[in-house]
Amino acid sequence: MTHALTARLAPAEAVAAGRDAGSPSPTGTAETSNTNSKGRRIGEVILDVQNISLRFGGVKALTDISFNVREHEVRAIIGPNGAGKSSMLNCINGVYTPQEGQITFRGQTFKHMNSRQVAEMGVARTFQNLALFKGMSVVDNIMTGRNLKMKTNIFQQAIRWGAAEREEVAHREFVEHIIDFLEIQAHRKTPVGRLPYGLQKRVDLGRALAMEPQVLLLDEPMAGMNVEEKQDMCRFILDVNDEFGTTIVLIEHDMGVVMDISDRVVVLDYGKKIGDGAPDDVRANPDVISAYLGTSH
Amino acid sequence: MSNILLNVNGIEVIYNHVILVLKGVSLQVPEGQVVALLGGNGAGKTTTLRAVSNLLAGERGEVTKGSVELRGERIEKLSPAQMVDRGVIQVMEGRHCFAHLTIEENLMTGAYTRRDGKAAVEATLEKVYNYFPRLKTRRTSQAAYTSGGEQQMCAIGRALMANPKMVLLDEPSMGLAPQIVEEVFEIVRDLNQREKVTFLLAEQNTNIALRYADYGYILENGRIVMDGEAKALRENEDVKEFYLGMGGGDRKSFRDVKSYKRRKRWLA
Amino acid sequence: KEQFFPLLVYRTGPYAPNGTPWANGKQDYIKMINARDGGINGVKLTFEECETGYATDKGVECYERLKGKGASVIDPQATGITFALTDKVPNDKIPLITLGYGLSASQDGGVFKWNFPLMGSYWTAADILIQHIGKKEGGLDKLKGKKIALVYHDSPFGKEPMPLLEERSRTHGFELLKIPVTAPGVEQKSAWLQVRQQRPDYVLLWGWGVMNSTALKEAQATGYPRDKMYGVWWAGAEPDVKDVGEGAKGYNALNLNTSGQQPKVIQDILKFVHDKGQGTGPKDEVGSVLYTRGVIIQAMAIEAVRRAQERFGKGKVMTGEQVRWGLENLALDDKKLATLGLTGVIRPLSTSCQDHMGSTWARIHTWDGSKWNFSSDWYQADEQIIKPMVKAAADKYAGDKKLTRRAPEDCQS
Amino acid sequence: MLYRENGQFKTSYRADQQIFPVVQDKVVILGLIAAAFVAVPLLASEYTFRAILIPFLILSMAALGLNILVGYCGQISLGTGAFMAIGAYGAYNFFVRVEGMPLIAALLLGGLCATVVGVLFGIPSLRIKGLYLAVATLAAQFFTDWAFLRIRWFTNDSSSGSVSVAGLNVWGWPVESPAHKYLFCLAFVTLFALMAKNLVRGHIGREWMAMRDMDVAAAVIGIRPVYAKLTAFAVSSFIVGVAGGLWGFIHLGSWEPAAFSVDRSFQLLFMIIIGGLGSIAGSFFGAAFIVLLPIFLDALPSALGIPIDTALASHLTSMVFGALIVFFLIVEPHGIARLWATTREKLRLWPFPH
Amino acid sequence: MGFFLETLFGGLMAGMLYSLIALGFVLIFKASGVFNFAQGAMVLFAALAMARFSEWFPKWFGFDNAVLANLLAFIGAMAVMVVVAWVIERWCLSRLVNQEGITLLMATLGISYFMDGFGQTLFGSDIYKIDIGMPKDPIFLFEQTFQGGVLINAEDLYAALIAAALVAALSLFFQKTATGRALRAVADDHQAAQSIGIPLSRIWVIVWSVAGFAALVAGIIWGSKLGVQFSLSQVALKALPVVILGGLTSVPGAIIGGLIIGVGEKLSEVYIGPMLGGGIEIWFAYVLALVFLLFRPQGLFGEKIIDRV
Ligand SMILES: Nc1ncnc2c1ncn2[C@@H]1O[C@H](COP(=O)(O)OP(=O)(O)OP(=O)(O)O)[C@@H](O)[C@H]1O
Ligand SMILES: Nc1ncnc2c1ncn2[C@@H]1O[C@H](COP(=O)(O)OP(=O)(O)OP(=O)(O)O)[C@@H](O)[C@H]1O
Ligand SMILES: [Mg+2]
Ligand SMILES: [Mg+2]
Repeated sequence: MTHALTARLAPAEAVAAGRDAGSPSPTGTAETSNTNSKGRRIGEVILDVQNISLRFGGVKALTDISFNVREHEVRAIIGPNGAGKSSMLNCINGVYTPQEGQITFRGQTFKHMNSRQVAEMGVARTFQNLALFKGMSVVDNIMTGRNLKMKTNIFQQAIRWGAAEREEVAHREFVEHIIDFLEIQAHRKTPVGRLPYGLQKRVDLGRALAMEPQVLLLDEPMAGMNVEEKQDMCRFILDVNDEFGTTIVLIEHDMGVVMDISDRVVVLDYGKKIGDGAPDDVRANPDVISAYLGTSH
Repeated sequence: MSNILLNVNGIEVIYNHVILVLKGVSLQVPEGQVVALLGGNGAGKTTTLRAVSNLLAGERGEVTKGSVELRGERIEKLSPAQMVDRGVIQVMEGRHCFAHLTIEENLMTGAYTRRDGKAAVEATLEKVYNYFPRLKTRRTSQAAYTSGGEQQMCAIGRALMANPKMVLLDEPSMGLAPQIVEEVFEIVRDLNQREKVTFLLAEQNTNIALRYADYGYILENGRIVMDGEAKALRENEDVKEFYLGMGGGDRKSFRDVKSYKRRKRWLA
Repeated sequence: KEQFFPLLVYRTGPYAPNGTPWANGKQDYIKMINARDGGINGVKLTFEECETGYATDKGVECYERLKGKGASVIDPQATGITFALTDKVPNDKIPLITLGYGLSASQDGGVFKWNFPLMGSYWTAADILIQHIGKKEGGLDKLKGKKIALVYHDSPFGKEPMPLLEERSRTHGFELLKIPVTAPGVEQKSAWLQVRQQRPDYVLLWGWGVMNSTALKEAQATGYPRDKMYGVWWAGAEPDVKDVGEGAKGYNALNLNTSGQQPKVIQDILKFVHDKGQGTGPKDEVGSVLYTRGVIIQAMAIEAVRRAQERFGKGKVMTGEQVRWGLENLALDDKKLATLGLTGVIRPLSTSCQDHMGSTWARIHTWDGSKWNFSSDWYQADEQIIKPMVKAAADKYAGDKKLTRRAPEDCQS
Repeated sequence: MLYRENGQFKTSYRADQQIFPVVQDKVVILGLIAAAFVAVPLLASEYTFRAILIPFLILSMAALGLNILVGYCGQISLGTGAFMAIGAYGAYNFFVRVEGMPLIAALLLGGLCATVVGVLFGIPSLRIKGLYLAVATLAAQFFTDWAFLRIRWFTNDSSSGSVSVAGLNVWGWPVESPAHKYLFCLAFVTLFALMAKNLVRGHIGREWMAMRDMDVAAAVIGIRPVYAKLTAFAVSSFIVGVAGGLWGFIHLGSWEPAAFSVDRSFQLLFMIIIGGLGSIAGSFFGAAFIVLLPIFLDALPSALGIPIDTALASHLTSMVFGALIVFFLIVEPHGIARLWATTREKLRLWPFPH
Repeated sequence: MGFFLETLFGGLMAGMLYSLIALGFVLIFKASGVFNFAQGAMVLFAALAMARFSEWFPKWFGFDNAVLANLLAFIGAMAVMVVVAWVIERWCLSRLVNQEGITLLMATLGISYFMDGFGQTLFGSDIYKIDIGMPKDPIFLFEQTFQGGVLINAEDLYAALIAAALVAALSLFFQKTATGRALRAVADDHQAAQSIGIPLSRIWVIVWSVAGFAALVAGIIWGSKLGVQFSLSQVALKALPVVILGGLTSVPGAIIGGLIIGVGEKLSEVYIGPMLGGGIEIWFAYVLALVFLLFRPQGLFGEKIIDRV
């Protein structure tokens, strides 16, 4: 049985029209692999974080953190509030520059990166405190994710007729798939500021997906959702992971989710790494229990 | 039932003159109880709370029908500050800390309406720091530069600083680490039992909410579709399946949820 | 039958204190002519005010609006508006009266067919001031080596006198300092610091509105002697010195017209308008410097209509073209001035096709702490200097605009 | 029943991305444009052309340009007057110094001058934000005011510093009569509005809006702040510059720097805020409000035959104007364009209340 | 050297006068996040009230004592400014809670139009006089040291002292009191401030009244220098670079900014101006502010602009 997502993301015939103008075909849709979640092929290390330290004045947000992420895996970062999880993501995608340490991405090593380079290399992320473009509609928000791939120049766009329009339509097509996929069709034209919190989170994810990233960094994507919505969200994440082989780095406080869907977990506490390993190992780690999980889990 | 503190009576809320969000919501909050307001994204929980605390105006929303009564007094015309004077305070969704103020200053603004002297305020401050030791370590940081969870604690703590009679909590658990979530609800229980503070909480984490609440309302699409004692709700099959993720008895693994199932709509 | 006069005025904004008496004078004069004479040869006079706030774009809007109501002559009351309208009036065939302001080159009727800078331009003003200073020093040749500072409103209005002053400074060998004051002129400290640093022998004040009184206050605060300060005729009215009071004592300014309530025309206005309760402004301001200037400007416009009627038919409403002819053929000799009640208020004046100014006389008055007193005789601007400059500037304008000079037969019509 | 989109299904994304996806809108707008080109020139009086329509069109265009910068890219600017001035003086210099320079080319080159300076003054925006930037742009305003007043070369050595142009024509067609001037401006405005609309609904427009709404997030998805902000400055100053050229050449004919003073900058900012930030139509609404309302209010007393003192009338105008601004903001803080959109939404539902 | 000092002093004192107006901007911004473009109009309005009251009161109440007249006029004008604050809050701000900064800014522009018109309708648009007995003639210092001495404008000196006192008092108020803290909270987030019971209306009336007081003092000082008339509202433009240089949220910043701008513009005009043809001070002030901002985008003492994801 072909997966629902594959069916939905399969390029429609209309895409052909846009091929010449910056082909927006999703990576990996060619083969409709039937792999289920168990058979995912975890690959080589794609992202390697080495000895990162980050300070803000006197606050040590991160101290000498190292961990790696393998291709296609779902890597969770957990830890108590203020442990430095979000800061870690910010370092990876160039929002913060760590004082020490370096990051290796697909063989290239960086000390400083700017956000644009990171984005160009195929890293996308979502934000903990919704960073959507409030004044824009859902479609436009997601379309911004395609911007890196849109090539027509400003004059062509001013005229629009011709290349610019073809490009626009082709990418719109892609975005529509994401909209269908995230089930937010009804809100297409709504300004995102008006959406309830949970849907905004979905749009945030949609925008990141539109970048067709190789690595997707998710900062608490399921905060403020109920169980059912979390299930949906998990499904989205796993499907992206399965279908496109997108590597996922996930910060989440819901241990149920983390335990169920992640392959490996890093635990941070007060900016230090206190655990790293398979979910079950981490859960059994006494340091982690005392620092984070508490007794009730 | 004991005497009703808050009585929401068939309210309709419209945003921006055109967007009808609440379509006749009625609920009661008895004094000294914890009432949970449950429902999916966009159900209208936040809107309901805003209607009670009169924070709708800032969002260009208004209550067009129905009434809200606090101890029998109509309160639609009151300003949010007057509501706080009457002991009703809201913890807003999305934290809303004062970005440029330090954590401690944030907390102190919470005591703005207090008239019971410096010492009492200091005592409450200590109490809040006791609840959230994390805040104490970050007391001199500007709120904008603290982590999401720290801000959430700050927002809750700030509300507690006012020594409220009734707290409207909007998604208190959002962004908090599991043991802190637990703690927050312990605080709720603690205040409720010892200081008789009444709570109305909108929460997505149905599981924990129903564990701590006395009574629950389920909101769908701007309407109350079900209500009952928390215990009864926890046993209800539909609630179990759709809100507790335990269809057919056990909790399902998030990995194994296969299909995108459509949530049951009671009124669809 | 009604002759319509559009009145562009500014009773609000930064220049209101100066614009208001001016506008009152214009209005009262019209009312007086209607009340006393029943109009011009039986043609009733009507008017409508339009507030420009001294802003060019609003001025243009006013012009367009009032033009449609049958305007046949206009006084824009602002240099900027004059510039903008200069290009429009030839098409609309409406003459502009810019008495004592506007483009200096527009004195040349051969190029500026529709502009009438009656009684003086900034070039004649500057010329007369230099003549006067020369006389004080005991001859123009004594100006050699002296320093004269021009403290000016930083706008085309303030810059207009420069070519003439430069010309004069070359001839007489005095040093000309140019010190700009940013409009509207509320902050002049650095200008006056420069004055103090340079210690010029004289200061020429080319200001308007609040700039004048502020300049006088700053002069007082920096200790610059007021009696060495000479203002243009737009810097020599009551609003400029009133609230400086004693501090402005000794300050001199050019004067185009007398002030006070004695002249017959003012008496008539009081009698026929104010005494009937139809006056426009407060009664005690009637006859102030700018009020009287308003009266004269309106008198010129009305005399132009009267003159035109003499030629094109008495008792008829005159078109813009006809009024233009009237303005070009004004002959206000002493006798005529007497009938108008303007004896002693202004000098006689006569315009021609070539000369749209008609008279280049002015004198100096001095503030004694409570009122203006004349302190010199009448001067006439030096034709030798002005004429060639006007011609050159007009030719350049014609060249830019691709206009040709009016042919002699054009002057006959 | 006026606004029913029932039955209007979009079958392609192209159709969905049209400027006016709703048929009724399209018909109305095309009708308006046609009327503006055909009917208005036949009907309007000279006064309407010269005092109302032409200034309205030109200022709409300037507001449009400013809206790209402020409304779409979120960079508040109080230096619009400066860029208009640069456009006007730039065009003037090309026009009088280059023999046989066509009018349209001169105007566009003037716009280009404004673009260059605009980009230059846009550079600080990479560091300075919000109101700080807004006030800092006044540096551009006062500097150009000064430069055009002081540097003789810009004014072709005119002694008073005021400049004027004559003999305007387009390929031999004179642009002299009010109707011609109007059509000339209208053509410019229509074209620029269309192009602006295309830009803001293309990806460059989304980059601008992303910068406006949340610049850090924008950077994370790969938008370069430098490019986005500077293109906004460039496009905006170009349009504003051309509008400045039109204002000088077509509307005033002869001007001095005061025609582009800081008051003009403020006026344009009012227009877009009142009209609607981030809305092309809003620029037009705003210009209509700010240009027409005072004229209307000024004319009101005399039209009603109430004899009222000029000064009082203009004070009242100013009061009513101020009060109306506040009133409109209270009714709809996002401007008239949004008010219109809400009304339309209501119409769409009509006769049902929700 | 003497002249340099003179220019320097002149600049410092001009700067203090700017800070007096800048103060009004800062107060309101700090306390409500509104950039109050009506500050200039408020200065004019207050000065008009003061000038006319000091003229009217003796007539109405039949006394003849300049000091008393000024005193009563001052009280009267202050009362008027409180009413203005109340009306603004009632009819405008309270209906624009939680709107964006630019909307509020626009609203204040509307207010400024209204006040310009209303003030002049009520009080007239001529030039009026405020005479609080400020000395008009110059003082000369160091006459032995430098030839001609160093001239100081006595009026400015007094004005500068008054401004300094006012600023000191207000900065204390903001830093040290609970109300000060509440005001800053309101500026950060209207809605959250409401939610914890800070009564926005009362706060706003207070702040606008205080700003009205600052406007009144500025109006009196500037008015006695310039005469009270419409142009007074335009001195606000001179205060803008001061505000951003000092930082929109800093009361002491208004002073320091004022001093820097004052000195900078006077020195530049006097020493560089003549080379460039003069009249550079106005843009120089803005360029100076711009240059400072390039190094500190929030101004010298402003709160850091927060952007964080
Ligand atoms: N820009 C900054 N300036 C100063 N301190 C910062 C900054 N960013 C983060 N911090 C501090 O660094 C620490 C780590 O913050 P971070 O946001 O990474 O936590 P987190 O692990 O994501 O927590 P949470 O689960 O609550 O979101 C916090 O104590 C925070 O206050
Ligand atoms: N300011 C607003 N303007 C317009 N519509 C709004 C506004 N705020 C909320 N809505 C709409 O009201 C509906 C209910 O929103 P509300 O925020 O009350 O939901 P919620 O139950 O709190 O959801 P969540 O759990 O996601 O927070 C949503 O459909 C939303 O689109
Ligand atoms: Mg975080
Ligand atoms: Mg909610």
